[in-house]
Formats: sequence, structure tokens, C-alpha cells
Amino acid sequence: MIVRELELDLDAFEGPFDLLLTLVLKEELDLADVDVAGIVLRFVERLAERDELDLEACGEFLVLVAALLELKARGLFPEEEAELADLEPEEAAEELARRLAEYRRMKEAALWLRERLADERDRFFRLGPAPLAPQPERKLAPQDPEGLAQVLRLLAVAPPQVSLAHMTLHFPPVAQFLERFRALLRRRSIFDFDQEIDGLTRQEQAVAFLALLELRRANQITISQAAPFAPIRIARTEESGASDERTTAWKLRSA
Amino acid sequence: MEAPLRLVVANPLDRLARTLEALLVVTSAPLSLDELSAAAAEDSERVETALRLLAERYSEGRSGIVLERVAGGWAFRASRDAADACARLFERPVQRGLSQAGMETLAIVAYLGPCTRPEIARIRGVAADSAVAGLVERGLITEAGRGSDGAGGAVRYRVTALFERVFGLESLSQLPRLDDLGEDVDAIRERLHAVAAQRTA
Amino acid sequence: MEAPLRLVVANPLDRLARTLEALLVVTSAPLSLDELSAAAAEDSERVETALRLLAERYSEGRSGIVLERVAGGWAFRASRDAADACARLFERPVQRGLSQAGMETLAIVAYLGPCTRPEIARIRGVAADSAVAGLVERGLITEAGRGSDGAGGAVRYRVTALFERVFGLESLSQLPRLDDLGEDVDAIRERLHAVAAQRTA
Repeated sequence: MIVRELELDLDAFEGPFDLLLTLVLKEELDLADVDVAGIVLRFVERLAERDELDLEACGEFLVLVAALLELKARGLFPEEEAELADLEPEEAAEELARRLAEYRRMKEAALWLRERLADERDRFFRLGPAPLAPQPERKLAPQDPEGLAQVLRLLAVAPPQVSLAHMTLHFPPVAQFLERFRALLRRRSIFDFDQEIDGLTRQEQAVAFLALLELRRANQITISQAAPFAPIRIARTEESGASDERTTAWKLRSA
Repeated sequence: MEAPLRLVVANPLDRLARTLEALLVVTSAPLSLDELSAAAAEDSERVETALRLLAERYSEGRSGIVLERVAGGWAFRASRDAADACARLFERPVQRGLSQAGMETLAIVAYLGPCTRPEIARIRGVAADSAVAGLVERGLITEAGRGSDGAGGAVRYRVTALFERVFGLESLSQLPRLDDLGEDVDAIRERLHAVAAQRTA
Repeated sequence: MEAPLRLVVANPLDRLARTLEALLVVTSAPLSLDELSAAAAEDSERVETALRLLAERYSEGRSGIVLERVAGGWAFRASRDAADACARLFERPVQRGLSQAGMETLAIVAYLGPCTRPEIARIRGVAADSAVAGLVERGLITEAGRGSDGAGGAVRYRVTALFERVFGLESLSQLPRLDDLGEDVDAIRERLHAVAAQRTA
């Protein structure tokens, strides 16, 4: 399966996945309007239509969707991200649970409203003026022109600046790990992934894992694991160190 | 549920009369006999009979709601006895000032005008359609040709003479100065656009 | 003029009831007890008594016009029996084609409002611009000033009286309690922990 040709039918976009990516990167499509869960759903559907698991496609898809989500998160909640990043893992989990609960409740409330509306289908009332009602003269009490100046002044007040300086710390570029792993592979043919990421933050571990998938996709490494949750072993392939163009692509994307 | 059912059978006109009451209380324009018959799914003769019945029930002195035959058909109106109360009711909205949306839109048009709805929307960060429509309806702003980008451009708006009267201004040059925002209209416009861009960033 | 005058004296509430009927038929929006008292120039206690009388007269099954308590006030509507006839003549454009996004946005504004578009987007995880614009156009939500983060803040939205009317709510307090809806934080936290435990097992 070629991930880039995945046909999508979303509210905001209809067409192949690679066109969506192009439009997003050219900023012709606002990522905020894109339902990423819808993309995942479509991919899983396509995957389910096949008999065997296409690991190659899964890897590529995971990388692309993770990048999309990261971009979307940054665009959608710049302030939120800063707040969450300051939280301890326990607090962050608590915050996540709180938000999920909030959204669940709103979905339930929307459902309640929809049912209520259906129940009220036979309720008719007048929206416009009464046919023979006197037409009220729409006079306005005298106004103070200073009020006009005041609202314009308020419109000219700049919103508080959100500092994005710390963001790079919490979202290290994938390229950083690509370089690190490649350097490591030049010295050693095999290394233990868990050892390498020991002591890193959760975000850094996640990005490191993305880098791993990227290397695997470029056929530069093989990944093996003796059992689920056992240490992940990384081994160099013959092609490693061949092409560096992927790195460039990642630098662009995570800048 | 026996009794009411018998009642309906005994006087089916009553049911039709209730349907007509409902139609007349919902409408915003007088309803013709044809419209009433079609909606009630009854022949117009029976509808006319029911209307006569209703006209008697809803008549001056008997009810505050009066059914009246007018040029376009039939409509409810308020009884003349209640004219004073109705007048007091309609006086009330007069006291109400302008909404925040209206005030912001008016200030933009007054200081930067003539300007288009897209520009107002950009500065406010919100679609300006209903605010503009409300101000046009109140006669505070009016259309002033199309945008500078030619005949195909968006409609531009400027404030009216009524605006000057309501705000007690002899001319727009009497608007309070905004030197703190910029030395001229262009500078103020630029500043507002810059802030708006920050807000949506 | 002897007889009707005696009638008024015999039951002075009747005259007030007729005034209220008139006030309710000339307006479309629900009228609060205060508005009715002010227009009728009567104290609110007497107005309330007269309204109870009218609510009985204008009730489902007895009349095609129904007096209901809605959106913090009183208003006439058509009886449900006449819904088919009304549907033949009138549209209910307010609720036609309300999307899932619109419904969720409406729920958020109804429960958490006044709130801004970024706040709605944070809860839904998708930009709320078009959903908000659609609801404003339908008259279900409206602007309510700007955010608390100062003058430059984003525009906030709240639901309108029309929202309460369309959904047949006396007030927003009739919405089901949020605590009773959806899973609570504890349940979700437990599920998160269960997933985490599986991973480290």
C-alpha cells in the first residue's frame, strides 16, 4: 500500500494524502481544520482490507501522522503546550484525563440537544414581527463619541505575547536523533535502543522512536525485539550511511 | 380520554378553529383564505365558517387578541384597549444602546471609513455581516460604492448624517482624536491590522 | 356601557388578562414578568396570577394558541396538534442541517459560555470557526464582548433566547447537569492507568 496515495474524504479536504500534506506545508490548508483522527480511521480501514500486515506502510504512516499531529498541536494550542510541558508526568496524565472527560461530556450534551431538538420538532412559534403590530421606531438614545474612540483603542491593544522559546526544548527535531543514531552506528554495528534513551524525557523518547522508524524506512537499520516489551535491538544494514536526503526533509519539517 | 374525543366528533369545526388559531399566531404576515385552507387541509367554505366563529371569540372587548380581516387576508392584532400597554412595551428597546459588536464596527467605519466588510472582519477577528446589517438597518451606516479594487470589489460603508446627529457631531472631524494610536488614518489602520494579525496568530 | 363595566369590576383580573394577551400577541420574543408588569403598569404578583389564568385557558388540547414559560419569560406558540398544518406553511430554518460540529459547539457554548473560539477549539480538537459562524447566522449564539484576557482578547459567545426557545427550555438551568453526562475523570483515569499497566507488565 502506498501511504501517499491514500484517498481521503474529510470535511476540510478530499483527495490523496500527499496532496493534503503539500497543501498543509504550503499553508494553503489550515491544519486546524483537518480531522487527523479521520485520516487514521481511513488508513486503518484500508489496512484491514488486506490479509497481511504491511509494516512498511505502517511505519511511514506513523511518521507522517505524528508529524501532522505535532504541527497541529503547535498551531492549535501554543499556550496550552507550554502549560502542559511544565507539568510532571503524573499531573500531565491527570490533565489529559480531565480534558478527555470534558470532551466526552460535551459530546453527550450535544447528543442530548439533538434528541431534544427532535422532540421539539412539532413546536412552532413566530420568529418575525406580528403582522399587525405597531412598527416601533428604532430611535437611539444620544451617544457619547468618546465611546467610539475607546473601543478603537481597545482593539489596538496587542494580545499578550506567547513565548515559544522553550518549545524547541520539548520538541527536539527528529534530525537531532537521526544524526545521533547514525554517528552511533558508524562506531558500533548494534546498539540497544532502551539504553540510548534512558534518562530522556517522554517527549524526547517519542521523537527518538520516530527517528528509529525513519532509519528503518530508509533501510539503514533493522529492528528486533526478543519478546514484547523486551529491549529493542538496533542493527546496522549494508545501506546505512548511503543517502542523507531524508535528513534534509526532516530538518525542513521540524524547523 | 373519552370525553374530549366525543367533543371533537360533536363539533369538528372546533378542531379546525384550533388549527387556524395556531396558524395565525405563528405567522408574520396576514394569511389568505387559500393559504389557511391549504395549510389546514380543509375546503375554504368550512375555513370561512370557522374564521367567523373565531372573529366572534377574538373581538374587541371580549379578548386582548383581536382577529382582523385585512387586505391580504386574516391576522391577529392587539385590542385597542391595550394600546397604551403596547406603546409602553415598544418604547423599551429604544433605551437600549449599541451592542459591543455594533460599537466596534461603527468605530471602525467612523474612523477608517469608507471600508468594506472583509476589512471590518479582519480588524475585529470576527465576521461582520450581522453587525453591519444591524447598523444599516438603524440608518447609522450606509453603502458608499465599491472597493478600490474596481467594480468587482466589496461594498464599502460610511457613516450617515443620522450617525453624526446621534453622536452629537457637526462633522467627522469632531471625532475624539486618537493620536495615541497613530498620527493619521493610515497609521491607525496599519496598527489595527497589525494587532489583529497578532491576535489570530 | 353599564354591563361590561360591571363585569370589569366583578373580575378586574380579567381586564389585566386581556392586556397581557395583547402584549403577548404583538411580540415574538418571550416577555419576562418584569417586562409584562412594566408594560401593563401592574404589580408583578397580580400579573403572575393573571398569567396562571391565561396558561390554563391557552393550554395544549384546549386551544390552538398555547401560552408557555420559555427562555426566562412567557410566549405564545402553536399547539402541537397543529404541527402538521404549521409545517405546511412555515419552515423551521434554524435547525435544518445542524451538523455534528455545530451541535457540539452549541453544547460547549450553552454549558461553558460565554467562551471564545480558541476555547471551543481546545475542547473539540478542531478549529471552530465555521461551526461558530453557522450558529451565529442561525441566531442560536451571539457575541458577548471580548475575552477576560483584556481588551485585545478574542470575541466571546453565548447562547441566545432563541436557542432556549428552539429547544423549549425555560432557562439554561434546565440543561442536564454536566456531572451526569459522559464518563467522569476517575473512570477515564482508571482506563489510562490500565493501559499503562499493560505496557509495563
